[in-house]
Amino acid sequence: MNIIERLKERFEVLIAEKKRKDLLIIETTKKGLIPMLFYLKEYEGYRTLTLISCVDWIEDKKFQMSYILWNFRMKANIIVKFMLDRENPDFETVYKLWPQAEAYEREIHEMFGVNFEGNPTQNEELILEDWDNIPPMRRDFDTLKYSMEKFGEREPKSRINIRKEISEQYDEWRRK
Amino acid sequence: MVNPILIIAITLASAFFIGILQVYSKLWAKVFFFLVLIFDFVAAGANFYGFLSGKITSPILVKIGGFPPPIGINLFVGKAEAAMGFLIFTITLLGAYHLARRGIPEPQGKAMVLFLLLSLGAAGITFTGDFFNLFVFIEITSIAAYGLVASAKTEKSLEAAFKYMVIGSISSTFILLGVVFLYKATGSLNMLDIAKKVKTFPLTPVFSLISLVFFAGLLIELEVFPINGWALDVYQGADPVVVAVLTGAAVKAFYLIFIKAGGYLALPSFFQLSLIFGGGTYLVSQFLAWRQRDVRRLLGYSSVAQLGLLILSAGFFLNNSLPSSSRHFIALAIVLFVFNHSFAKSSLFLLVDNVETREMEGWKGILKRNPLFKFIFSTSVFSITGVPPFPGFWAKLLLIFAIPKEYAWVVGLILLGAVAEIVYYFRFYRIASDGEGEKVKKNLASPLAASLILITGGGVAWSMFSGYMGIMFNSLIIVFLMVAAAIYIFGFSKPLQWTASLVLLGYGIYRFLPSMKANLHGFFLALVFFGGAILLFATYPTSKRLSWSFYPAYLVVIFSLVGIALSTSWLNLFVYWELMSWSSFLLVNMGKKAKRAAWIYAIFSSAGAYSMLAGIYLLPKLSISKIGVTGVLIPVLLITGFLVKMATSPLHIWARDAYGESPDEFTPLLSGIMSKIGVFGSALVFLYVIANISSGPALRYGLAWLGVLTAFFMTLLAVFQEDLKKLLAYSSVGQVGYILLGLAIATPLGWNAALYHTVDHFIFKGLLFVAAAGIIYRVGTSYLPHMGGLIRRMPLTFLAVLIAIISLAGIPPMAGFAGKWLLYSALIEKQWVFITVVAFLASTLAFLYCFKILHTVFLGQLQDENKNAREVPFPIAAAETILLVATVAIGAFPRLLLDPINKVLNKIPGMKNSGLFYEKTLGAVSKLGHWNALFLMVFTVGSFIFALIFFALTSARVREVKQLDVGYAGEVPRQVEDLHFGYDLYAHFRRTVKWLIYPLVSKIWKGIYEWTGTFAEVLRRFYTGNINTYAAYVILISILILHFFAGGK
Amino acid sequence: MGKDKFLNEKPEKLTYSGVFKKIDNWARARSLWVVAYGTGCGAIELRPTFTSRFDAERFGMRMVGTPRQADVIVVSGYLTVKTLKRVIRVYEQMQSPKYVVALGACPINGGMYYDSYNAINRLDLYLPVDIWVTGCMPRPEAILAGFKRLQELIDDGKADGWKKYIEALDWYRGNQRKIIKNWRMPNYNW
Amino acid sequence: MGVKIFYAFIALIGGIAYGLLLGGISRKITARMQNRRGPTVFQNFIDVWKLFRKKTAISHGVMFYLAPIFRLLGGAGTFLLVPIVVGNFYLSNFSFGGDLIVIMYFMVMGCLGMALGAAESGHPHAPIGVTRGLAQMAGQELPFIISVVVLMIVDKTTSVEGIVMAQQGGILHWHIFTYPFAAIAAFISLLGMMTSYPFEIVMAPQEIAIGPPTEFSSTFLSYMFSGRSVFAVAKYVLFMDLFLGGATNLLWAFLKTFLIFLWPLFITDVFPRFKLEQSVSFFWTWPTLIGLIDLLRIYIVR
Repeated sequence: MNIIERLKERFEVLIAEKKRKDLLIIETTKKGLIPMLFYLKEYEGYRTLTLISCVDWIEDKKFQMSYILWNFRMKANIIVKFMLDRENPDFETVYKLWPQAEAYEREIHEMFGVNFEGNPTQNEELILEDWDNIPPMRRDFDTLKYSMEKFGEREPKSRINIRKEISEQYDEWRRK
Repeated sequence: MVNPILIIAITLASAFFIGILQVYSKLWAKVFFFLVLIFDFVAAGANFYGFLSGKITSPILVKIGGFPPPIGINLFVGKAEAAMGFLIFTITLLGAYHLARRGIPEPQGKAMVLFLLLSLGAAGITFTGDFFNLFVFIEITSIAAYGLVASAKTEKSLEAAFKYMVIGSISSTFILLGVVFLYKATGSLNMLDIAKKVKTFPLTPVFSLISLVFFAGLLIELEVFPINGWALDVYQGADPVVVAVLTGAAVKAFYLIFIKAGGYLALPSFFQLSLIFGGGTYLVSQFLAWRQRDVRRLLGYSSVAQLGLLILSAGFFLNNSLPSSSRHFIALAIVLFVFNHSFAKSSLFLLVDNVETREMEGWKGILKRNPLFKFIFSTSVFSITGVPPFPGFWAKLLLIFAIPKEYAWVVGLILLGAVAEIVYYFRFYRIASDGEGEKVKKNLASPLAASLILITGGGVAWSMFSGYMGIMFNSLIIVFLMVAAAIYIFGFSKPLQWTASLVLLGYGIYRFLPSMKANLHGFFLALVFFGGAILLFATYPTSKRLSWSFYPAYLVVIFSLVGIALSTSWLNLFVYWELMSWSSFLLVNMGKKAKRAAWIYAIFSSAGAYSMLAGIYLLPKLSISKIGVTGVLIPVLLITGFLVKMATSPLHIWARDAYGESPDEFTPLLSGIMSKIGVFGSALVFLYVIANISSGPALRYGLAWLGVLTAFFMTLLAVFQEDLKKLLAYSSVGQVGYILLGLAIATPLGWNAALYHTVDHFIFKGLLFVAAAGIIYRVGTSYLPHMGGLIRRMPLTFLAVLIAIISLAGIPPMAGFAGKWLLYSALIEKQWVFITVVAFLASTLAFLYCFKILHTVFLGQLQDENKNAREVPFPIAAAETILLVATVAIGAFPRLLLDPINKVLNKIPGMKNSGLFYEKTLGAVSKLGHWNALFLMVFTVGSFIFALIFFALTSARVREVKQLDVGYAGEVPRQVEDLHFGYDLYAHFRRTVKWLIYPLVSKIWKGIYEWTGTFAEVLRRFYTGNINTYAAYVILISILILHFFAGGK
Repeated sequence: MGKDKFLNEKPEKLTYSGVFKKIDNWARARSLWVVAYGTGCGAIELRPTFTSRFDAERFGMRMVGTPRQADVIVVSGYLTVKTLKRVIRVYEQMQSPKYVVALGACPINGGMYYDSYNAINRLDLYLPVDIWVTGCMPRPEAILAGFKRLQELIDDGKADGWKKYIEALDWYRGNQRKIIKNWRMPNYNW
Repeated sequence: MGVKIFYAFIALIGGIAYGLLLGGISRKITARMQNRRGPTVFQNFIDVWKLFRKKTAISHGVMFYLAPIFRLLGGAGTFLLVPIVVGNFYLSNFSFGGDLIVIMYFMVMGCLGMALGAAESGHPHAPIGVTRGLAQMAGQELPFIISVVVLMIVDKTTSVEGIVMAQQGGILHWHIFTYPFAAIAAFISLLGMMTSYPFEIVMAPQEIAIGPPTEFSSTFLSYMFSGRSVFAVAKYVLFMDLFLGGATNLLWAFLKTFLIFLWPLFITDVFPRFKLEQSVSFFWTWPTLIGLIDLLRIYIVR
């Protein structure tokens, strides 16, 4: 009985695809994820959490969360993923299973706004200090517009112009 | 004069009358009981007073029934008997009063009857002049004792009573057998008659055997090792009040008859017998108590040990081959011992009665909440362990100095036992004074009376002692000591105490000014007085939180130091030394966490003092002057005592905690002056003893190594300390190591260095400790990582500490450099190459902790909790300023100090040419090099000011920034940031020298302690607690006694 | 920020005069100490500049580890908001006269990160830049050329960004505060 | 005395200049050894001038303010206490002020003063650097002490003049030849004293920025730079007096100190850095053992 069957026997497996000899992709549901991760860690030998990633499927109104695990003995990866409701992105932390998940989850919280219940540090700033907008990695965030508004125009007429413009602003300020 | 028969008859009659009276009225029975006891007390007292005042000149001889002595029974009351009778009834009265206050055990009547019978028996044993009568009284005493022991009605007491009964019967049998044989051999039962007959009687082995049978019985009653298992069970199991009376009165009566019979029967092997059994019991019991956890049993061991010492002394007392003067002293010692032990031990047992728990742990902190209890307890413990000025101390001194030199090993044995005694008694004391215990029942009248008697006895003993030993104690010092005690008794408010102490010290300076002559004594006297005054002055601001007894004890320390400095006799010095040690023990013990430290301090200083005492005992004469001795033992013994105070490695392990945990107000004295008095003593030893022995150079070389290794290792340990005072403690000990090195060089230059450093070390280390006291007062901690950045809060203290540290490190323009320069010049002149290298290295290592002090306390970041710290209070600041000015002044003009030292050295033969002369440009010139202190000071300060002005004029625009304005890796700071690097500054260096700072010495000492304890535990298995084995031991030992000691060997 | 732990005062305006002006400028130009602080990918190009191959030391330049002793800060590449805070702090902790060198395209106009939500587009708004070195990234040769130009400017007394910064501190601060919403630093980083 | 002070002042200026020049030379030599051109030999003068003429500086408190002065005083004082040319009125400076023991302790003053100033800056790197420096000093002092004790005992004097005088009479009387092991120990110890690689423990730019002087800027730093330079020269002169027979005139003094200056330089340029533990262990083993050979020799011969 291979691992897919064993998983199917125990959990709700939506898609199970064997991409390569050493890479298996499993899609499950939000409810079934953490038990499955636990099972994989404790019984199947996928003891290392390599990565947690998030993809914004804005059309489906979903976030696709992927957990990549690594079995050191068999030298094989497994990707467990599930779809998370985009409007209501609440999920639980796997911090208890893998302490290193803390940082991944913190980043995903910062970049996508996914809320990981139970993560002790997710509200601390990781990269974005004093962020003032919707999470930047969501696809409905217009990064160019934001950059223009906040950091100024990108395309000057020429290099001279921008210099001039700034010195004008500066002079104007001095006159005040 | 009261006829002793009245005492016995009335007590006997009323004993039975109480039994009847009890049926009718319990109250009246009680009243009657006390009336009888008071009568006995008064009667015995009257007799004793009669003997004392000389109204009664000849012994009272009471013929019962009018028969003349050899035929009829008679009582014989001499001086000793009268004293013993008085003692017995005093103790009995105290015990009875205590018992009545506490509640006499039911059935009351029987208890009172037995109590009366016990005292009556003891008195009878004392008074009787007839051997058979003696046996009768022994039986009365024993039976009363069995009953009283059983009266507690606990399982343990019943068992103890049963054992006591079995062993007591065996003992009685022996005694009766002895009496019967005696009668058979001499045809008489009267003691005096027998004594007279024995003198003309051929001392046949058979007769020896007969008296041995008698003595074997007595030895059983006197609880000698190893046949005293039953006695310990009695001590442990019985009612403490009963035990108090037993050990205080009954056993003492047995002891008296032991001496008397020894004298009458003139047993040839009596001396060996008492030496072996007394000495063995003494030593073994002292060690058996080492790990004892049960308080009562511990006191039991102590009692047995004291009895052993008494038996030992009896042997010497009755040894006719000794000169009569020393026998006289021993008699005095015995009197003092008996007096001391009876009252102290009874007082302790009566105290024990006030505390529920038997386990020593249960006594934790009991002294804290019960001041009166503490007073009594301390008095009794100090008295038993032989702390001056209690009688036990004088008794020990008298005994030791009366023992002739060929029995020096006995002195060693006594002192060894005394150290062991201090170890366990002060462990007990430490546990009792550590922490906050609960209040105890207050039934303290009797023990209080006992301890007051002890104190009075101590005073009397002191005057007796100085009279007998021909030692003149400086009466002025005694007066000062008494004033110090008066300050304690009157209990002024503490600022008033401070003022009084200062006034007293000032008056002392005024009175002793003529004594501050240009010699060693005067030199150290001046140091003690002026240094003590400055340090005392600095204690004012914190005086409110000090203990009541702080200032009295402080004064006692200072005036003992004065006494030491003025001593012209070694014995005199020793007495003051002990006084100083124990008063400083009290001071150390006042620290909050200092209990363990004080215990170790007590052990080390007493061991050192006893070593010194052994040395003094071996000296051919007692005056401090040139003494011709041979061999290395005497100087080593003598100097060990002084080295303990100087905390020279490997005797240093008391120092860290004693310095660190003692009250901040006392530590400057401990480091600045008390360690210097060790220097004084060592200097005396070097001067008068080591200088004259053939192995002197080798010894000096060894001591030089000791000094330099102390300096090296203590400096190394100081580097890794995280506590301000402990760091300074190690530093202090290390610096004193340099002084020892200077003394050991023993050239004029070396002594110059040593004496210079003595004063200089007082100045800078006194300053540092005073400043530490101020800082700790303001900051509330002595833990270095919790300080930092205090320079903005305490600029003056910083300046003072900075200068002191520069002086300590020996950086040129300050005073400390001169000491270093002199020392190295002396070393190179002496050509001790390796020592020179180590000394240099040690002083380099000192920079490490110097920086650590300055950095972790004053520099770096200010901690939030110290934000509101202020400059140290005025008196401390004033003391700092005085010492600061002294450092700078001596730094510029070292001749301020070197000239007096030269004057001192000129008085000493062999040190006349100090090897230093002064020149205008080169400054101080030795045979090797030169150093111009004034030039260096002017040059440094001048160029400094010049450079400063130039800098201020030319520098860029300087902005004073604040604490967190540091360029720390571009990180954006937060308010809570703690950037202070103050913990474990030398972690990297520690990894390098890990093998050098392995705590070898403390492990060795700890090992000695533990192994002795384990050995004692193994030895203790001897006491199986089984009556069969005890009985077997008794029989076996008796047979052995009979086998080995029979025959007129 | 806490008043007791930071010096919250503004710097004084400094006049630039004196008898030694010429010698000073000459010496300043020939002794440029660069604070070893890398903000972006350009930091990797800065190191080789000081190695044997390019040997910036022959112009008297050297790296120092602390802003207190540095004369030049090199903004080497893109600058995120988070890094900008640190750069401002480091710059303000340097002692005058001090110079700013901007490396690469990103400090000029955002470079390839022009549309990034986090990288600034124009360094000029926040710090007074004395020399721009373009390129993505500029090679060490280009960096050296830039420094050479800086030396010329200093020699001529034209590299006076540090004075401008103090004069127009409020303007710069305004720009800085616009993007650093939560200003958790003292008013001026001493 | 006034003349003496004047000449001492001249000597001090000369000493600082010489020290700065030597620093420049060392940078140049290092650069050439690394196959690059390197700065001019006068680079240190430029640096000092630039620092000296900076417009602003910060101070963290009194000790911080005084630290550069202490540093300069320590360096200059040591320099002035060591006679450059023994017997020469003008060039023996203030050597009447004290003997070798005085000098050895005076040397510490500058370091201690600077350490205190650095510590007051409140920068954590500063005390780290200082404690490393002090620990390193404990390491390097041992071999130095051994060799100094050897010299003092064999020459039966503690004064530097005396030691120089004892070496007169030809090159083979120099202590470097008569007591080679002591000299080797001392010269290895010199590497530590100069805190150059492989004993660059105090500044350790890769670990703790530049250690103690992290917070010092501008004029402060220029003073410290000068103090450091003249202190280095003082050490060279001291070593010259102790081991190379002193100097009979100024030219010899330049030559000999230059030779001594080259020795740590060549070691520095080819070795990586020790950790502190390794450094102290090294000083307490090899140079110490080497020095002990001579110490034992005089111990036995005496």
